[in-house]
Amino acid sequence: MTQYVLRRLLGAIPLVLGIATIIFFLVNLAPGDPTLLLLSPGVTDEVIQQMRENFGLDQPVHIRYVKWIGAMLTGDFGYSFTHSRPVADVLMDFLPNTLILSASALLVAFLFGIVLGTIQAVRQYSAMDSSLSVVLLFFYSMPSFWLALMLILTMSLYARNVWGLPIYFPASGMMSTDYEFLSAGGKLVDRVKHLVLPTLSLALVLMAGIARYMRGSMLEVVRQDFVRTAHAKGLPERTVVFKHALRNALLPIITLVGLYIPFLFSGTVFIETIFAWPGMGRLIVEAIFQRDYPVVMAGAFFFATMVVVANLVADLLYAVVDPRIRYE
Amino acid sequence: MSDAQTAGASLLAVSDLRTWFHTDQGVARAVDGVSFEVRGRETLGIVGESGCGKTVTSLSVLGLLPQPPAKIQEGSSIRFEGEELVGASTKRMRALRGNEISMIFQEPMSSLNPVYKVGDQIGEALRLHRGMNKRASRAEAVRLLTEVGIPEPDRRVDEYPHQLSGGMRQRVMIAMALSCEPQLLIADEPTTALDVTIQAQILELLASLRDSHGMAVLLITHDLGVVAEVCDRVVVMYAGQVVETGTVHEIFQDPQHPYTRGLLDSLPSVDDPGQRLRSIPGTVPNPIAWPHGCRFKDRCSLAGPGCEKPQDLVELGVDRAARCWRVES
Amino acid sequence: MSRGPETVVEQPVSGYAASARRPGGRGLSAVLPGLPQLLGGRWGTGAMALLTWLGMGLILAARSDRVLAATAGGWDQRVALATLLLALLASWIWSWREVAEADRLKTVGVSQWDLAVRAFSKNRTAVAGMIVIVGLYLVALLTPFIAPHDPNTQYDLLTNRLVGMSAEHPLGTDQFARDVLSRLLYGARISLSIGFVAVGISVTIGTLLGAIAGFFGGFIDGAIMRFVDMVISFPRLILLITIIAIFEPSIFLIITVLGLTLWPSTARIVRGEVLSLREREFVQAAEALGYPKKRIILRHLIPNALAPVIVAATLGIGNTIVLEAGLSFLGLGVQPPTPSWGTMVAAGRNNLLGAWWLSTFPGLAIVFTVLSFNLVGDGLRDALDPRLRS
Amino acid sequence: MDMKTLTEGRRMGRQLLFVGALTAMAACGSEPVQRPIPGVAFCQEVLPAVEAYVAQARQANPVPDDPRYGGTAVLGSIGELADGMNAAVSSDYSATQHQQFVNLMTLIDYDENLEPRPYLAERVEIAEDNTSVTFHLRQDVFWHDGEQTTADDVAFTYEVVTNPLTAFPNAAYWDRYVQGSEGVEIIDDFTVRIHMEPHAEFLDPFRSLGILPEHLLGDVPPQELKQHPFGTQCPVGNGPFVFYSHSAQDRWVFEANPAFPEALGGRPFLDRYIYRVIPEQTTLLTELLTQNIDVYSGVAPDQAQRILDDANTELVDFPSRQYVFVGWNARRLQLADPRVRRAIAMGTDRERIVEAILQGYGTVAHSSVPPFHWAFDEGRIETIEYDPEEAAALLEEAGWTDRDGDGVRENAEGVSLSISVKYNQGNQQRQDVAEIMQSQLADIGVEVQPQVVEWATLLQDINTPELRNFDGVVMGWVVEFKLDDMDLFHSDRIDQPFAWSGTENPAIDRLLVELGTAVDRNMARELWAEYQNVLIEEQPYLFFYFPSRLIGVSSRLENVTMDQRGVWLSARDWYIDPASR
Repeated sequence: MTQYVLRRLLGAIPLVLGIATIIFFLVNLAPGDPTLLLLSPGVTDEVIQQMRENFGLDQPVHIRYVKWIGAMLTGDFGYSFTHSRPVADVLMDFLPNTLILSASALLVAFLFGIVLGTIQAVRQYSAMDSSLSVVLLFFYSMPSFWLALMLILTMSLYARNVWGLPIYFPASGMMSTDYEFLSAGGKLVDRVKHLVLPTLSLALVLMAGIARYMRGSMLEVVRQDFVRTAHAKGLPERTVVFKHALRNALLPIITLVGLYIPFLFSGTVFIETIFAWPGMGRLIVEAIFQRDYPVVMAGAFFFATMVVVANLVADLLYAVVDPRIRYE
Repeated sequence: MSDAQTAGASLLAVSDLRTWFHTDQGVARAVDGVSFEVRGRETLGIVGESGCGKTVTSLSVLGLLPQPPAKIQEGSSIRFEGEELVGASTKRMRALRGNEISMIFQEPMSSLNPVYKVGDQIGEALRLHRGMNKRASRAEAVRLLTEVGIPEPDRRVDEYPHQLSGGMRQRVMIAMALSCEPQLLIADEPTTALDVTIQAQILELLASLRDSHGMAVLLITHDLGVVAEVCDRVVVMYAGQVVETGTVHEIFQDPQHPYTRGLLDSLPSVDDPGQRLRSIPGTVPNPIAWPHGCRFKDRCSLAGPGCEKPQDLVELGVDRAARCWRVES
Repeated sequence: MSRGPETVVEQPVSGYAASARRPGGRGLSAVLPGLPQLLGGRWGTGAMALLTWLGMGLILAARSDRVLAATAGGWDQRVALATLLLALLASWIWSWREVAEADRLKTVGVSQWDLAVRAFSKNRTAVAGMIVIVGLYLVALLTPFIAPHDPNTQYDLLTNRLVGMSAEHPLGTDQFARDVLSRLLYGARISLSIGFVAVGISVTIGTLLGAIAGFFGGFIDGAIMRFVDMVISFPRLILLITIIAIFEPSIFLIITVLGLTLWPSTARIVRGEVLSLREREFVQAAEALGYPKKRIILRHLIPNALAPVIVAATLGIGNTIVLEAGLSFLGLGVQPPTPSWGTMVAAGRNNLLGAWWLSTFPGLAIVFTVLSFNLVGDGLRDALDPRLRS
Repeated sequence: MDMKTLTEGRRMGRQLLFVGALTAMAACGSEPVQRPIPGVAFCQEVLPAVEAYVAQARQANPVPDDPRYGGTAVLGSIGELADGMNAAVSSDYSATQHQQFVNLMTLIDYDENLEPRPYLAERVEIAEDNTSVTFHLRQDVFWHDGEQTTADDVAFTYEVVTNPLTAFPNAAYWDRYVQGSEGVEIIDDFTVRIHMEPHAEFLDPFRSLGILPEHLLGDVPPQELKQHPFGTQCPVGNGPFVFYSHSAQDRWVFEANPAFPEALGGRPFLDRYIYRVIPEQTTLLTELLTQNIDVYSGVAPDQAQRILDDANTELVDFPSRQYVFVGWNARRLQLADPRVRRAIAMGTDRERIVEAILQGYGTVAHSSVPPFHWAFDEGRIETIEYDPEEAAALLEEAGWTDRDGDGVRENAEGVSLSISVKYNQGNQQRQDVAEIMQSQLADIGVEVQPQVVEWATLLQDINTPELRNFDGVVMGWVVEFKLDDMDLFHSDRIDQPFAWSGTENPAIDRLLVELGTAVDRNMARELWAEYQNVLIEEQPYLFFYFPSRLIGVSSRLENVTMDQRGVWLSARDWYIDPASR
């Protein structure tokens, strides 16, 4: 098994390097230059030149590329122009926030997606099946940033000011301003309260996709002979569906994890902007706009690795769940 | 071959069973008025070409057909030990399945859940019907695996279905079916998917287990060779109806219905190897629109004016009948 | 041994044909095409024909001046005129022919597509989605007649800015005092075309590469699949933003970039299908008959692999529209003043608390369009995939 | 501290925020919570000293029992404080204000009528011949790590800011001063003299420059100042608020400086002040209306009404020091003739635009001199008013008539008067300006094509002397109180990055030089009036408007005074109404 994992990782290195290289030249070719953004009237050429030197922008592109790849292999992603900090530190600040948000979104999406998909499959062509699929597709068809804004209006602003509901959710940020003074329990509740709206904005969109895959997969499994054997054994419908059929139907769903990581990444950019969530999505998009090359490169590199790792994890999970698959 | 007479009261009595399928092309009357009995310790064979409704009959007994398309019509009756099963509560049916009546299927390759260990799947019925705990059901599973002739049962019990051969998987199915000592075992083409050598072993195993457990067997097959070897009595089905019943001896020696004769003629016989096999011309008609009168008339070499009107099942003796006007009672 | 009653019931041909044969059927169809089908229970196609007929009639009546002027107008008006006439003709002829030949339930030579169509029409929500889509494209094409105002004219800034719904402006006005309804109609053209063309590009590339990879296998398959992995794990947003930053954000740029980054998923689907199809006997038979490889791929493999591709395409159109809206959120959408739903939603988002209609109506337009595409895609998936048909 | 040790610092153990945040079983509430210390070596040394100083200062200066003390105020805005408190490299508007009024101190600041008044420097002496300024510092001001603020700090800050190696973006403010160490002379521990050539408003730069601690940054090579952790990770100031913590793109937390000099008002009322980065304006408004934040800085005009309607919020509006304009590239044929530029000005109804786009929260601009500025005198300038007929006549006179009847004027050679107006994507107001101009100027036969361009690309198009790839560009300048258009309009600097308009007007050149040296404000007012009239005549820019700065303030926050001097002007005096704490 470990031999297989090594082979996959080695195989992925050229892929990730390839992506990083493309992005490096793409971003560097983009017009505009970080120093330009910081200038104001009366600046002399000498000052501009000095600033470019400070950023190491005075060398030609290919030299900077070789230096960058060299440094990267030793884990040093260089310095961020806009954050004036080593990029590695910047990533360490932002990465956990995106992981928390993505993990909770994936969890909620997969949980509800699987349950709803199963219900739809078990009750195929019933009123429940079609109404559920319309509601799910309704959210699936919604731009995530619009859904986020609607959620803020309803579950944060109107809930408190207009409808006076007892529970309403903060519209932004990861924690309240008095977070440090809360008890341990209080801290957890506060974090979860801040997670609700952003997670919903991401999960509602993902859920429909997962539910649809699950429904299709369940429909296939429910028709197979061993399900009939389970019925012949006199097992109640609940056990047949949730024990025998569900586990088989879950197999293709797991590979979805690999598919959804890229979606999650682009989806979070909007959610992180609207909910003021200091995550990777926002970091990298702003870095592009400010031509903060080291951060863009590190972000792209991180993203590509994350996709490769997610796909690998999905395949390994497949082996864990399906005994028929063995990786030598 | 156990003697039919000492079998005692009828274990399973199916009378006038009609199971129809409501599809958007129309109503398919797959099983159209089938009646037969299975007595204790007896092996009844239902034989017929595929599409004659024999599998639907067996699934109707256990109520395993999905209700929206399939529907058991009013007036059908399936009595098990005198208790009417048509319309019985799902709870009652569940208590019967795998416990009093269990079933094995044709495709061993796909009849076992690929993601669970063999031992778990066997033990499941025991845990459900006998309330055994995990450890006890596992021990019983190992015993059952030995009884069905699987080598190294202690290792095999923890293996997954894909690690066993087709024959062994059928043995596991049998072990699973017998786990709760059922009174009736329904075997739907148990050997069709296996190659010949394994087929013989499985049939021999079925016969020995039937005698040692004293259970009745309802064997569904299209292979007359299997019927001859294992069954006491035979019911021949064609186009959703019973066309002939009788003991194995009567059917093989003195077939009354032209369709039964046709089936027997297409069997290669040992003592006349060179003879060309005669096959029955034509194909089974579409169940949505059964032909009028005798449903075999278009393929019957003795077809005549009498075949135009619907044929009744003519009594020829005790448990002996045929659905053809040419037959004299 | 009881004898089953041998009543043989005369099998009725499907109920529909009987009613259409009633004497008035033809006449009814001439006046109101689609009504006979509607009454006969085939409400899906019937409703579509009837709605088209009535819709076109309404336009002719209400906007006859513009219709007459269209002959002289720009290509925009001429396309609208052509659509109008075509729609009228199509619905009338279809209904007339359909009623006349009393379509008998085909039991002979039922092709896969007939089965699929029949299964699809059973799925109510999918048919509703189809009707909405056909309606949308008709509206998009007929916008020059329908739109109450010119999308870009800025009325008096002082009095008309951010005015709520009124008779004059049914959906209110935006921050430049332009009519939101007209911009929504003209915006439909942009959003729908972006979705359509981008998916067109990506599906074509995806199908071709997928089929080639699946069919030839070996080195070619390896190379293509590695390239697919590369493009899929490429942070698409970074690529989009950077490219759009290099060249100004125009519709064509967005369409090409979307098209060039969405094809890998289709390629993977097609490759999977082709791999399984290749093992099937009929492909080996074709090879045995000495067919050239190109012919096998185009004539045999791709048509059979089309089912999942169509499903992916319909879902793809929906996703592309949503993605375009996302780009506009970042300011990279279609260039103003041309209206697209995405830019309208993004532009209106700061006024959500005040002028809520600026974002809400285009947002709803996106949701219902994408929802219809997804419903149709879902319906197609169930209809085309034999295993899912119960 | 050279670059190598900095990278060493990075490898030391680092708190994993992720693990910490979610599962931290923090010390129970009672014990004072320790401030988080970033893993960088510099911060590891500095912050414990600050922690100790603050604790000791708390002991020494118990909180006066006045109900106004205590509580936390939260301010939300869309942008991060770029470069944080590092006054030597930062040019971000909000960051500079935090340096001036929150964490650091400036030598002087302005009173309501923009007259300099003492702050860190208690007395300012100006040499008769205006060739030097001497600052006498207060002796009761301490850095938050206990060190006393002395003349060395002022000298160090001045040298760093005027040293080209630092590449200080606003270096231009100091170009009339003697650069580097020669320009500064330490008289004694609390007196420092700066040498300069006589020029206008020479005190203004000292109003905006936060003084940096020499004992912490003294030996950092100037070119590494920008990357130094001091700015964003562990700033040590001497102002009313002590830096507590900062998580990038999220929030800055400051706590009251207990030892802030009594004479300057003493310890701030607030225990804590938090600056939160919230990029989306709808979210900002929601957070204000649901009282999760107390101040929403940078309200969009369309949102103003909501704040006025809400019972718990008030709207503060004051003219900002920013003006929005359309810069014309006179190098283009269509825009070379000033008459065309004046005609365009007449064809644009700026009053209506201010009324429609800014809901009236703004004043029409006629030149680069803000209306609140002492140099502005309404009566003395002939402004251009909206007059489409006159504009059309002027265009005819300049030779542009609509020859082919397509609604767009052409000149004799048939070149059509069609100009592109570029603006940066993501800025809603600048898009509004471009789109409205397109519609309004079409009426007088001038075709305007708005063109959205990504920010960095736009800067390259307009700043690169060889490129100048634009006709018109919608831009905005934030001006200090010392106005200096030298780099924008003076013809000798026509090839410098910011000479977008390519103006070559001898009158403007002469006036710019004179204005630069006019020390006395009364004499300067005359020159400014003449300059503004020439500017209006030349129209290098179509000056559009000075937008008002709109701030939403929760009614529970008291003592909030804001004006063109700044949003955080009275941060030291803000207090939370005790009833609603």
